[in-house]
Amino acid sequence: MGKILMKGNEAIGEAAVRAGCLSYFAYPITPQSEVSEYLARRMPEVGGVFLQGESEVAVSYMIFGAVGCGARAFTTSSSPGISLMSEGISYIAGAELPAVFINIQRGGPGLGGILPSQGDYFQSTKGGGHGDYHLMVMAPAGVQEAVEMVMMAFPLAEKYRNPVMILGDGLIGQMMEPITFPDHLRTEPPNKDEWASNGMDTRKSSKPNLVKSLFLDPKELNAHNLLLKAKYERMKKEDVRYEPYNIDSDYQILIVSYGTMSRVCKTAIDNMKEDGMEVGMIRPQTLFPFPEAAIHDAASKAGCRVVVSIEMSVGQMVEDVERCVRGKCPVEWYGKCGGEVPTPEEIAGAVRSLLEKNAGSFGAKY
Amino acid sequence: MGKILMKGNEAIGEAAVRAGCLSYFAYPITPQSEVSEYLARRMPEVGGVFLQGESEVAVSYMIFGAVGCGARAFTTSSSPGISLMSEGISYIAGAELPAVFINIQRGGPGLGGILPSQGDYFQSTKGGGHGDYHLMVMAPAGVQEAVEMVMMAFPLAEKYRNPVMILGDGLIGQMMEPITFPDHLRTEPPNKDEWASNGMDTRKSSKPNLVKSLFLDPKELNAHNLLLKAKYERMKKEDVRYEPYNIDSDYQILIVSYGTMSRVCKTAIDNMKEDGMEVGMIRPQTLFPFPEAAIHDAASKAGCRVVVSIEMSVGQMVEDVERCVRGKCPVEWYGKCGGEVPTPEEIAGAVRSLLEKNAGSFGAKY
Amino acid sequence: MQNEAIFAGFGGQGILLSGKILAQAAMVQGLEVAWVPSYGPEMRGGTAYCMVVISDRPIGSPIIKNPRHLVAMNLPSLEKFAPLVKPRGVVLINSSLISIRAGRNDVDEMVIPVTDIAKDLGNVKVANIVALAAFVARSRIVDFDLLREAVTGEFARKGNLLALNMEALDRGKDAALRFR
Amino acid sequence: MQNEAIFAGFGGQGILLSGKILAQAAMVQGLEVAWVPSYGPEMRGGTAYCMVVISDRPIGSPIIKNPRHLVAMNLPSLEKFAPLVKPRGVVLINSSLISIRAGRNDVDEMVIPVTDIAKDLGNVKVANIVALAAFVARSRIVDFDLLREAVTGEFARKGNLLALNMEALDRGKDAALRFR
Amino acid sequence: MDCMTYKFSIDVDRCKGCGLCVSVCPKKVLEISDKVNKKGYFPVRQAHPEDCNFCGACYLMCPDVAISITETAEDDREQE
Amino acid sequence: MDCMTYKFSIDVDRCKGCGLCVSVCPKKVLEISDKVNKKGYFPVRQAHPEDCNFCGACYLMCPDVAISITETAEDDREQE
Amino acid sequence: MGRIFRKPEVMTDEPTHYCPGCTHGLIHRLVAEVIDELGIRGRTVGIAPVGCAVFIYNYISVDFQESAHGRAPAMATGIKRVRPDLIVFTYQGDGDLASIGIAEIIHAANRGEKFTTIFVNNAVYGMTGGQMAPTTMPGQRTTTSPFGRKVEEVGMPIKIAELLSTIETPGYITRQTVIKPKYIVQAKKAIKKAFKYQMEGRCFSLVEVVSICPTNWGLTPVEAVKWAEETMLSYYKLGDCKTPDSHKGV
Amino acid sequence: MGRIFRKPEVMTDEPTHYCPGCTHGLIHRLVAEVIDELGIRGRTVGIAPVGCAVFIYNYISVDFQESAHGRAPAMATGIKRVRPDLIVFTYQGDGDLASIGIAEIIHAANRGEKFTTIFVNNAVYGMTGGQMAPTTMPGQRTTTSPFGRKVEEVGMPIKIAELLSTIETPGYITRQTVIKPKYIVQAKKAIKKAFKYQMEGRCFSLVEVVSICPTNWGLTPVEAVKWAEETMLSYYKLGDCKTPDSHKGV
Ligand SMILES: Cc1ncc(C[n+]2csc(CCOP(=O)(O)OP(=O)(O)O)c2C)c(N)n1
Ligand SMILES: Cc1ncc(C[n+]2csc(CCOP(=O)(O)OP(=O)(O)O)c2C)c(N)n1
Ligand code: SF4
Ligand code: SF4
Ligand code: SF4
Ligand code: SF4
Ligand code: SF4
Ligand code: SF4
Ligand SMILES: [Mg+2]
Ligand SMILES: [Mg+2]
Repeated sequence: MGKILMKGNEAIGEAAVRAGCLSYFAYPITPQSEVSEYLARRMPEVGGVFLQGESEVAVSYMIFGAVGCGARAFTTSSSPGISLMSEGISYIAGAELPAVFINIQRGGPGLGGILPSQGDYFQSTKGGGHGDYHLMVMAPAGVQEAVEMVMMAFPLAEKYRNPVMILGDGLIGQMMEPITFPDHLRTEPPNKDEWASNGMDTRKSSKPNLVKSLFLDPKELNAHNLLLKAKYERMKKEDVRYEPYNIDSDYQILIVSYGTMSRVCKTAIDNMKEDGMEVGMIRPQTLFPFPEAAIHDAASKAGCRVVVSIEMSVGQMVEDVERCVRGKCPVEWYGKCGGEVPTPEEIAGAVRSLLEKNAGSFGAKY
Repeated sequence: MGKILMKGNEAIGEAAVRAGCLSYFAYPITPQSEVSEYLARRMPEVGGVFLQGESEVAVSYMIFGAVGCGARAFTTSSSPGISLMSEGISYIAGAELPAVFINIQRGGPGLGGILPSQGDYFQSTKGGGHGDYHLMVMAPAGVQEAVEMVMMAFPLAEKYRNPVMILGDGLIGQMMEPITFPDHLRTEPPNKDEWASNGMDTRKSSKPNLVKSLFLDPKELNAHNLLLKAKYERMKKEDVRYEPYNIDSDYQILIVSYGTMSRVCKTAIDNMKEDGMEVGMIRPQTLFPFPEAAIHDAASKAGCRVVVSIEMSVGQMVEDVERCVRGKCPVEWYGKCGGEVPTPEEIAGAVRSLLEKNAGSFGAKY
Repeated sequence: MQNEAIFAGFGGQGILLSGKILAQAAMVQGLEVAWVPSYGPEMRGGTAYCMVVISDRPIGSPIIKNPRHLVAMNLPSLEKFAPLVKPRGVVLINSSLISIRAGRNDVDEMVIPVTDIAKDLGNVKVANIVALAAFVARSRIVDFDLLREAVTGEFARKGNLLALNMEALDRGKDAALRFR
Repeated sequence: MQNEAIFAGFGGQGILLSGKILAQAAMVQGLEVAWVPSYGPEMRGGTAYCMVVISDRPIGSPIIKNPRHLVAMNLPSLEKFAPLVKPRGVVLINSSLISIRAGRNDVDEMVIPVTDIAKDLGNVKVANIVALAAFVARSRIVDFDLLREAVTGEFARKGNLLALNMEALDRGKDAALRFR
Repeated sequence: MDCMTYKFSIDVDRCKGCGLCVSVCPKKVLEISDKVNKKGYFPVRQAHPEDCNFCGACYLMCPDVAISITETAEDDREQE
Repeated sequence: MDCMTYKFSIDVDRCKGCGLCVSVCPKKVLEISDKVNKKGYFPVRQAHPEDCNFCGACYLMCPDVAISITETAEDDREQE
Repeated sequence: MGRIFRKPEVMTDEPTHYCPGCTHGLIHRLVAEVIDELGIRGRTVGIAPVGCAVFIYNYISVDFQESAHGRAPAMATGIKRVRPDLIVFTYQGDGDLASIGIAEIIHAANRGEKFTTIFVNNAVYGMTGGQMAPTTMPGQRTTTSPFGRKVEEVGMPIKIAELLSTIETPGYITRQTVIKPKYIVQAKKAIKKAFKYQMEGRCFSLVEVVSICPTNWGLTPVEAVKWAEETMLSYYKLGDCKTPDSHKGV
Repeated sequence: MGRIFRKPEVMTDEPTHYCPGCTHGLIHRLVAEVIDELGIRGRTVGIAPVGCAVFIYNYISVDFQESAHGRAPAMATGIKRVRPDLIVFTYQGDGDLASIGIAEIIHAANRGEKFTTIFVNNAVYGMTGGQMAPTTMPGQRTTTSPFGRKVEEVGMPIKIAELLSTIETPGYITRQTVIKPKYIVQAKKAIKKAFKYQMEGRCFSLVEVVSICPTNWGLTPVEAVKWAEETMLSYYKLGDCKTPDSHKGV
């Protein structure tokens, strides 16, 4: 199949359909409304469901209901809309439902702006909602990767019976790039008859299925939380994804960056290389589970004097980077936000001045 | 003034009134509904406002409106209710409004349970809502401290024009303890006429006041975010609060614990001391700003072999602890959640086995 | 020295109030105190209980697995909590509603027909005060005069209830003194 | 080698489509490509623009401060973007609606009455294709035949519009070849 | 099965003694007993079973499905 | 001030040429001009000012407050 | 005279956690009877509310999803859209449906979602300890209206059935009660009708059931019935407000 | 014949960002005229919506708060409860008020909050690019109903004025339009009346204004006016639905 030029938001919609997800509920919000507009035409073609909900709050529970009865379902929104889904996401995680959420981030906080941003890192990786849960969070750096991640998201969500969040931004949603769709992966949620409330007729046993997150007995709730924790530990073992970039070089500085921001970093790294300066990068593709070991190892490499987390936010992922580096090097943040995107030149400048600032540092390699 | 015996939830209500906060909006939810029930009687006595909103979403914006026109206002809720306020909290932070939120946490995720828990650490410290913002988060360990923190919360919120969250739990809310109220601190939000939308008649200038979080121009939004960041940096300098416990002893293990959990830890530490075993503790009173330096220093102390974050959650604060310790010692988590609270004996057991496990460790003191 | 007491019974038996009055007395005596209720839906028609912790030092954990004393106002409460009481603790059994015993020989079991005494006084609702008085008289967990003061304080503004409760207090104390 | 072009003008001038067709042609030519629109409320009645990035290597940042080329369909666009264009880039000025010039002597300024040509063809809406053709003819950013193919592809299913747009393509190319 | 009649029964441990059945019985058959059940409630009992016409009002009104009225052959009756 | 009359004016750069005023003018006074304004719109103009009865329908209908009708003394008129 | 009355098959043996006299159990039984009679147990999915009836799934043995507070109609929408063949009902209290969840029920009704809602109006927040609900009666004391609901401050009680009946999309909206046997018979008929409309794929259906909460009203069950009859029934009029055949309400 | 017509004082000189012919600007002017005429500029607080009118504070020079999408009534409630002396109005679109924010407006109306809502019904989500709104007409094409609004799938358009008029709490609820001068005169009167009811502390007031969105309807402004008149006005009937004196709607 040849490449086609497609807008990120539309490619995301198409990817979901090709992943066998035929139910989509959403509420309009810039910069992701084109997903709805695309699927409003596309879903009827494939016998699927598109419904515009009355609010993001409602949408999160429409997803709950649909996934809870065994369907694949997903939604897309942007930052404020995701905040309104916080309660629903916590419920869905608590009830162990394999729903897929896509956040095409815009500038915040509050109404903020509508341009690309990475201000929702904390919200998506640390649980915007209440209680001990995590989403699996994937961050594409382009339209092709967005397509692939959407198509992976459903089976991954089902593998863990845990919601998956794809954290894009306005650029990923609005940009057109040439893409190819991976082979169709249509399957149904495995074993759904064991847990989904899809009617007792579906199964032999006369035991009703109950989809819930309530455990009034503290022992049970503690046990439930430990079960969830075990899933997250398993994710950390089996499904960490990241891309190393120029990591075999003799870098003195290591960049950690993801999504749109990491593309700009690549250009900056390439440019600096031409100028004779080596900079390594780890690009997390999963933000949860976070590539802890990879970053720790890359920071521990001899010669590395400083690690910088470059973000389209005033510094969120940097905390995870700091945590993983465990004192091996100083950890710094650089970035801009609210729709401002640092240019390759600015990044190069920041890298240079960080190296100067940390000239004395030699890391704490042991 | 003598001590009075008061239930946490009621004491919280009374403390707010005494702090000069005469507007309260809330929606019922266990285990904090007594705040409303108390203030439903108390507010009329002092000419204040109590209104039960139709939902937590609405309540967060009632608070927005009230604080936005220059009044002191606060709300209380519990975990799922706070999730529903995520969008509103992000807006309030974005619009720089000094609102006060109180979360009497219960077990999660989802509907979870109603017993005390600390599962909302991430949500409150990392921003449950979207965008780059932080709440100042204070965590009382008892009713008296809850009273004091409530009374500090209003001036602190106004100092920074930033929302403050008090993170309690069901035990703090439901327990009675003897309390004394600090002297009345009634003041009004300072300089509110400069920013509040309280009618142009209030001021000389003919410039209307506009309370908003929208900055469509990315340069402006970036600048706005840097301004917020500067406030958070200032909080880190000026308003970190923590209590060291048994920190002058020769401890081999350092506990970091807050709120209700830290009280149990104190008992455990006292018991272990009687058994001849020294354990140090840092109890963060502000979770944001986090006592980063204090923990780092305490972990760096000669002899300290391991740091353990003890939480009524499956491990959230432990990430901040890990970050601050910066590799000085191994960092571990211990805890229970969902209404289960580790006993002093269990803590002692955990401490012993962690020491054994990390017998070889000698930290990376440099 | 730290002491704890659990008060347990049906919702409506005034369990939470007994605990509160004890806590009040202890506070006035200059002790540290914490009162922790059971709360939430399980209260609905089921058993209610509260725990009072009294100490001469600041109280660490107010959540106690093994309390020193128990005041059991109904059968399920005795069954649930009796096994948890520390040795030598007082276990008050409301024999009006409980026909069995704690089944332990390392505790100070005190069997009193609390509800009947209250009925005798003309109001079954004061059973909680009868029990409280008996318990304090036996355990001496607080000074009895301060308990009296606390009961007075609680009912002072409730007019006619005061006298009745003071009578309940005396009858409870008597019963304790006369027990065994 | 990486090249970028900004297409800018009023909303409704078909700016986004010109960019998309160029991107399509470049993709078919085997190049890497990214098309980035302006979006959001500022589009409402104001100026719209899109950026097309074409490269023989994977494209890093698709957000470019200084693009190589500019196609300016109205005055505000020229004023906004002309100063950003890299030296030696093509700057197409739609002289039907713009009476000034870029004010730079280090760029390849091409002044064409694009809108008038379109009117001439009977439909002001094809001005975007006229401009696109002129721009590609001048800059050679993609193979002109592939551009033709892309235009064909875009309008193939839109019946009568196809012929008109093919004509616009030729007229644009002609205008570019005849310029200066 | 020739000779059908009805059997009235109360599940004493399901009954919460709310008294609603008592209040709706047209025949004043029911009353609250003074013996506590397992859950600590004083359940209802048929004080005048002979007056019962098996109208089912009590069943209808009972929030706890503690009452049932079933058909039974005469001879089954003894087995209960 | 003795001799009052009305002054009709159009703020050309506020006008977006929507044509709503044209459609409601009872006297067909207005038309869209063919000169672009600063914002790129073709603003409205009074093609037949002499027919205008200052009824204000155009003002009422204008979404952009581009039209105003003010009182003016005869002699003020020339100053415009 | 004389019929067979016994626990419906789809009801479990588990005793309910409700207070003595609470009509939730009674309404559960009616729903269960209807499920039995329509023979739809195997393809029914219930949505439990957040409210005293949160454990309804322990008593009615069909597949269930447990909702968040107020969001049951959105969940039911999600299910019915992807599985129109399932029979879906929500069971919601007045805090749940009329306060926090009013947007969801209005929009579900307006879209004509083909599920059935059992709406239990007991004029109070039962589960959380008797706070004021939008349906609380004027002057009624609750823990958050300790001096009685003041109409000047918080307005009049919301009449959900009437409100929903103004919606143009066809639907079946009715108000019933279960405080007396004669009403119970009617209520059951209405519930059955509501399920049937769903089974026929015709429309959204909602049965408001005026109920009692003796515990939070501070009354005995028998007193509570009396209060409901005297106070609530004169405000909350019984009967069908809207049927899919009549365009507008009665 | 002949009167003075000029930009109200409280309006700024800033040209609006609205599309040509968009009636938002016109409605702003009416509100501004009313503020001028009532002399309440110094104690008025507006609440801006999230919708095309998000920048209303650039055009009407009074204190403003900018709301989140749909939550203006909650914010207005917060203000009026703590500062009953301020005159508060919200300005909301149909996506904002009738979809995401329907709970907030219903409850504000039901509590009888003493503020004024200007509700601009243009049958579409303007700002986000023309998606379907709850008020979109049957068969109307929008970006999310590309084949026209299908009533069988998503129900009929919501009539907000009628819906709110069923509420028992007194209020002033009216529907107006601004698509012709004669209607504009009426609309302004209604807006003034709404503010006056607030100033007298009498009741909640809401003016629904049937409006046009030429851009997203894909029509010229003049065509849009025609479409609105023919299609919308026959469904959305003009006039007062409820006044605080009449208990129930007209
Ligand atoms: C988001 C959220 N807010 C509040 C609550 C607390 N809560 C649980 S049940 C309930 C009200 C129940 O009242 P109602 O719906 O009338 O049901 P009832 O108990 O009276 O049957 C509330 C407010 C919650 N669980 N979640
Ligand atoms: C929580 C949230 N959801 C969605 C949006 C995106 N959004 C902005 S305006 C709007 C709709 C505006 O439509 P309407 O209220 O009808 O106003 P109009 O633009 O038509 O005047 C939407 C959905 C948002 N800003 N916030
Ligand atoms: S069946 Fe009828 S007559 Fe018999 S006890 Fe019940 S209500 Fe009374
Ligand atoms: S109605 Fe039912 S629960 Fe109540 S007393 Fe009668 S049998 Fe018992
Ligand atoms: S004032 Fe009246 S007559 Fe004059 S241009 Fe305007 S609408 Fe026409
Ligand atoms: S109505 Fe106003 S904006 Fe429209 S054409 Fe007339 S003057 Fe211009
Ligand atoms: S609190 Fe009220 S609604 Fe809840 S179970 Fe008890 S009586 Fe029923
Ligand atoms: S999109 Fe519609 S509502 Fe928005 S400004 Fe344009 S015409 Fe007005
Ligand atoms: Mg209720
Ligand atoms: Mg609209």
